[in-house]
Amino acid sequence: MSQPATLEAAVTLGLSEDEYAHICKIQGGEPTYVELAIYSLMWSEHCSYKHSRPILGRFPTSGPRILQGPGENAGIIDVGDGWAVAMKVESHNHPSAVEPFQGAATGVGGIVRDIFTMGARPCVSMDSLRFGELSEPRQRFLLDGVVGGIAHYGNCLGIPTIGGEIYFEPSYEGNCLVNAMSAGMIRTDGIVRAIASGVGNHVVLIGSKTGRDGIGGASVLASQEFDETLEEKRPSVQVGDPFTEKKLIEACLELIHRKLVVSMQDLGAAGLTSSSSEMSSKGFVGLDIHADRVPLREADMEPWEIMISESQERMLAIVTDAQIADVREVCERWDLDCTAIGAVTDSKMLRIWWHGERVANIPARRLADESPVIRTPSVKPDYIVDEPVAVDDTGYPPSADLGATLTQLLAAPNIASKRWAWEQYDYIVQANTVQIPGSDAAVLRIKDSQRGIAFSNDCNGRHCYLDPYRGAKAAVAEAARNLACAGALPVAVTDCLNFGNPEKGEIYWQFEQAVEGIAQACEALGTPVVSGNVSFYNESFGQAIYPTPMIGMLGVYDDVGVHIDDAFKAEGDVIVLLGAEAGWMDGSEYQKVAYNKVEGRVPDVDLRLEVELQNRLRAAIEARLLRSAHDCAEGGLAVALAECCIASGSSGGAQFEDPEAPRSGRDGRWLGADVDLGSAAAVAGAAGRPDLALFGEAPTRVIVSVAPELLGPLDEVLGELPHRVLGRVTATNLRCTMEDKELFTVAVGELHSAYESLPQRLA
Amino acid sequence: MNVRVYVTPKKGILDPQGAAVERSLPNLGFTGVSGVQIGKIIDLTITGDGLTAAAAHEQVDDMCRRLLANPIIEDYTFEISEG
Amino acid sequence: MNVRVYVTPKKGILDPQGAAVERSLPNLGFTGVSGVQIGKIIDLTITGDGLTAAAAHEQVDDMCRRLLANPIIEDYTFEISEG
Amino acid sequence: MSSAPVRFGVVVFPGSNCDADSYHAISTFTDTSVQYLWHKDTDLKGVQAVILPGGFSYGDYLRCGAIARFSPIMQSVIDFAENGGLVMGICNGFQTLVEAGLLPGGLIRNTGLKFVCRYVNLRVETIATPFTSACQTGELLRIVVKHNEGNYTVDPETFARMQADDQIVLRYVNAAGDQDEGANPNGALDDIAGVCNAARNVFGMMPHPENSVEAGLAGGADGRKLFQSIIDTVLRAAEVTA
Ligand SMILES: Nc1ncnc2c1ncn2[C@@H]1O[C@H](COP(=O)(O)OP(=O)(O)O)[C@@H](O)[C@H]1O
Ligand SMILES: [Mg+2]
Repeated sequence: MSQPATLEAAVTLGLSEDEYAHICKIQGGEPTYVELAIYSLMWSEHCSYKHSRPILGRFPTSGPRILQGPGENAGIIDVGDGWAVAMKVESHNHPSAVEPFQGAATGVGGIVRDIFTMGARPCVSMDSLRFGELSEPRQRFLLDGVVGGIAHYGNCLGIPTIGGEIYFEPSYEGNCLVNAMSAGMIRTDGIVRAIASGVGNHVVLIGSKTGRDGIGGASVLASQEFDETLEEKRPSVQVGDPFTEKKLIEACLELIHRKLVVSMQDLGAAGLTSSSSEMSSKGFVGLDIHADRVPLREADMEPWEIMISESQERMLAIVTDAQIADVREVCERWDLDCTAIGAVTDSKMLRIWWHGERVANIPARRLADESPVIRTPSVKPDYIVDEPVAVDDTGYPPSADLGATLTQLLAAPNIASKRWAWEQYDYIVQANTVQIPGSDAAVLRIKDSQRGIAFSNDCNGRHCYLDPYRGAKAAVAEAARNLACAGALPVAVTDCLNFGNPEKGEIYWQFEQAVEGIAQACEALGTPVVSGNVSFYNESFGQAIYPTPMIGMLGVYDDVGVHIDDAFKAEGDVIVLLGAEAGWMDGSEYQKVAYNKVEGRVPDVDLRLEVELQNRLRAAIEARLLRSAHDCAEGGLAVALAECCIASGSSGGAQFEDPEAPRSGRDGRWLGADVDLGSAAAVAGAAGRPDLALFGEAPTRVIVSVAPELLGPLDEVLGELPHRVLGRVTATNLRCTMEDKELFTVAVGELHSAYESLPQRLA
Repeated sequence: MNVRVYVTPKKGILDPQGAAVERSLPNLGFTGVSGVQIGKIIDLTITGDGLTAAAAHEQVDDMCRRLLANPIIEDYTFEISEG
Repeated sequence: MNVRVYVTPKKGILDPQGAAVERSLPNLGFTGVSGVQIGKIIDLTITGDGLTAAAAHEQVDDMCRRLLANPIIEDYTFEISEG
Repeated sequence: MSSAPVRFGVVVFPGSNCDADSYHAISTFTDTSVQYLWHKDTDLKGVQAVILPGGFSYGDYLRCGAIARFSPIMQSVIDFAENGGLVMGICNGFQTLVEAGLLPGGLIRNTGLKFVCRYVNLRVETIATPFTSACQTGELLRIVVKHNEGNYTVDPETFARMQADDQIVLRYVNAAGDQDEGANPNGALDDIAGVCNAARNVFGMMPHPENSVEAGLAGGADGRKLFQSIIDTVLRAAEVTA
C-alpha cells in the first residue's frame, strides 16, 4: 500500500484533473490509493454513465405493466397470472475482441447474474453480434470464438438461447459487438432489490474465490478506445466457470425464495467496489468491508486489487444474524464458498479494512451520485445527407438476372440463415420453447398457464449510420413488428447502445439522435424502456463502428396457442402484403451486395401506420385467420417471400395446434409461391424499377398467407389498412411477375442452398 | 520428428476444470490432493526434406502460437525428438 | 509429491479433435504434419504423512484408473517427482 | 387401470440442467409420481425407475459424467440396477452410466467438434426393452439432440456381442428411415443413439425425450412413448406379482 494517490496516479487510472480535484474535496484531502482506485472505477464511463445519463432521461420508462424500470439489475414487467419477466441486455464487446470465447462466455455469465440476483429464474438468452466482413480470417476466428463461448456458457447453465442476430460490416472489423440479453421469470410478489439495510446485518460473499481477473478489465476496457496498447491489456482476461454459476443460480434462488437474505447484488464490472457502494448508497447506510476476509485464489493480492477484481461467479448478500446459519447450510449443500466479509453500519460511509487498519473511508452516496456528468457539444457529421439517392441507370444499372440477384442476396452473410450459430445453442431446455430460432420472434409458453411470452432483437446498423434518428426508430418498430408477426403484443424494451467515442461531437450527435428515435417509437408503440446498457468507445484506430442501438423487446400472449411462424403452410393459400410502402435503395442490402455502396437517406417510419398495421395483424392472428406472417426486412419483398418458402420445408418448429408439424422438418416438401408485384409505380415508387420493387427495403410491411376461404374475414379485420393480394402458395418454385411479365422463376431448393450457405464461407 | 506439445493454463488465470476436480476429489475418497491443474497434450509428427532441428523448432513454435495454444490464457512448451 | 498425469486417446479410438487440427494445419501453411493426437495433462500435488514413493505410485495409479482416465477410450501414464 | 402410480426418481447432480425437464415430463403422465434424488444421498426412496438426467454434471469437467459417477447416490443406483431396477440415462445421464460401467462403450467428442442442438429421426431398433415396449419396431421418433460428446464408440468384440444380444435400441436415420451419414449428428459408430445392457434394464440415449412430451411445444410429443414404455412395464410387473 505504498502507492501514492497523487494526481499522476489518478490520471494513470483514467481520472481527469477536475475529477481528482473533486475527489480531494469529498475526501477532505489527498485520498488513499484504495480510495483512488475505487473512485476511478466508479467514475469510469462504464460504471457512471457520465456521457449518457442526461440523454437517457428521454426514454419513457413507466407504464401499467412495469414493476421495475431502469436503475436496478434488470427491468421487470408484469405478464399476467402473477408472473413477471425480468430482462436486461449487456455488452461485452471489448473483452470479446481480446479473447472471443471467454469474452462472450463471461458476457453471458454477467447478464444472467443480473437476472437471478433479483429472484428471477433465467428462462431465455439472446445474443446480438456484429463482426467485420467474413472474408477476413480474423473475423471468422472472432465469430467462431464468440458463438462457441455463448454456447459453452449458456448451454451449461441450462438456459435456452433462442434468438439473436448476426451482421457483418467493415465498420466492426476492429471492434466486434457482443450484446447478450437475458430474461427470467419471477412471481410479482417475489422481487428482490439490491438495497442494503439493517444496521448490524452481515455482508456475505458467495461463490468463486477472488483472483486478479480483469483488474481494470471490463470497466477500463469499455471506457477507452482500442489502440496499440491492446496487447498490454491482455493479462486482465477473465475466464468463465459456468458450472459454478449454475450452482450459484440454484443456491441464490433458494436463498431468495426461502427469504433467507435481506437483499442481493451480483458482482459485475468493478467487482466488490461497485456492488458494495451501490448497495449502501441505495439503502442510505454504510458498509464495512474487511478485504482481508475475502477468499483469494492468489495469496499475495493487495486490498485495492481485491476491491476492484472482476473475478466472475460471485454474489454479495445482506444477511441477518438469524439467517446466516441457513445461508451457510444452503451454500455448503451446493459446494459454494460463503464468507461474511463485513457489516451494514449507520455511518453512510463505505469503509474498507485490511487486517484491522482502515484503508478507505468514502461517503457512499457521494461516490455513487456525484460522479461527473459530461455533455459533449454535438456536431452533425458531414457524411449525413438529406435526400435519397437517385436510382438512375448510370449510378445503379439494373440487374440483368433478377433470379441470380435473389440467390446472391440470400447467400449474403447478413441475410443467410444463421443456423450454423443457433444449432450450437440449446434452444429447447426448460421445456417452454414454442418457436425455435429461424422465424421472426422467439416464443415461450408459461407453464401451468395459457399465457406466453416472445422476444425479438433488432438493429440495422447501416440504417443507423445513414440516419441515427430514423434508424433507431426503425429498430424499435421492427422489433415490435417481429413480435406482432408471431401474434404477440409488444410490451417493453431493453436496449444496448453501442457507439464510438462520446468525446467526439459527431458521435455524441449520433447518440442523441438515436435516443430520440428510440424514445419516440417506444412512446408510440407503448413499450417503455425498462433496462439497458451503453457501450461507448467502440472504435479502433480512430474509426468508429456504425452507431448500433440494439433493441431487445418483450411481447406477451394471453393465449400462446395463437402463435404462428413465417413458413408457408399449404398450396393454394393466398399471399397478402400488408402495408404499401415503396422499396428504397438507400441503406439496403441490395445496395451493398449489388453496387457495393452504403449511401443515401433511409426512410422514416410512419409510427401511426406502424401501430395500425401491428394491431390489425395481431387481431387477425388472434382470430386464427392467418397461416403465416413474416416481416419484410433486409433484402426486401423478394427475400421475405423466399424465406417463407424455404421455411416451409425446414422450419423444424411446431405449430401450436398441429402435433405433426415437427415431422415436416428439415426434409419436408418445399412450398413455392407465384406472385405478381402489380404495377411498378405502385410498389417501387417513382423509380418504377422491378429490381427496386423486389429488393428495395421499407419499414411497415408484412407478408401473410391465408386459406382462400378466410380471405373475406381477413379483409374485414384489416379494414382500412393498406393491403393487397400478391398471389398464391404453390409447389416447388418461387415465381415473380410484374403486371404478368415474368421477372424470374427459381426452384426453392436452389434458394434454400443459397440461404444455408454460411457454413461454406466459414470452412 | 516426433513432437509433444504441453499446453497449460497461464499462471493467475482461472482454471475452472482443475478447481472443480480438486473440489470433488475428497468426496470420491481421494484425500491429500491439491493444486490440480488441467492442460492439454498434443502429439504429432513432422517430416520435411532436410528439415533441420532448428527449423522444426521454429515451425512448432509458430504452430503453438497460432493454433495449438491460446497465448492469451495458456502457456506452452514442447519437446522434439528424432523418431 | 508433484504428479503429472498424461491421458491420451486409446489407440484405435477415433480422435476427432486431433483429426480436425491435422486437417486445419495445411490451411495455415504447415505441411508435413501427421499423426496429430490430443490428450490431457493433469498436474497435482499429493501429500500424506509418511507417504512413500511406492504408496504414492499406487494411489495415483488408482486415481487414474478410476477417475482421471476412462480405460475404455483412453490410455494414461504418469510421472511423480519429489517437490 | 386403477393401480398405484409408478414411482420415478430423478437424480440431481450439481450441474444437472434437465432434471426439472425430466421431472416435468414424468408429471405430464397421469399414473406416475416423481421425486428428486440428491447426489449426496444414498436412499432411492423406494422408486421403481431411476432417471439420470441431461445437463453438465460437474461442468462436464475432466470427462462428461466422470465425477458424477462417484456420487454417493450412484452406488445405490448401481445396486438398484444390479437387482434388475429400471435405470434410464439421458444425454449426460447416458455418459454417467457409461462411466459407471453399467452400459458398454464410451462417448467421445462429436466429429464436428461443436455442441449440436437439432432435431434427429430415431429408428426404434428393438421393442424388447422396458423403455421401448410401447413403440413399434422400425418406428421413427423425432426428438432433439443437444450435446458436445455424443459420439458413441465401442470396441469391435463388444459391438458384435451387443448386436447379437439386440442391445442397440435407437439409431439416427433420415426422414425415410434409412441410415445415412447426413442424419448422424455426432459421428457415432453405426449411427447408434441409444443402447441397453445385456440384462435390458439399463438404457442410455443421447437425444432428449423429456423435451418431447407436449404436442404444443417445439419439441413435439414423440418422446412420450419411451416414458409410457417404462410405465407399462412397471404396471405389468405389478399385475404379475399381484
Ligand atoms: N446470434 C444468434 N443467436 C440465435 N439466433 C439467431 C442469431 N442470429 C440470428 N438468429 C435467428 O435467426 C433468425 C433470423 O435472424 P434475422 O434475420 O436477424 O431476424 P429478423 O429478420 O427477425 O431480424 C431469427 O430467428 C434469429 O433469432
Ligand atoms: Mg432478418
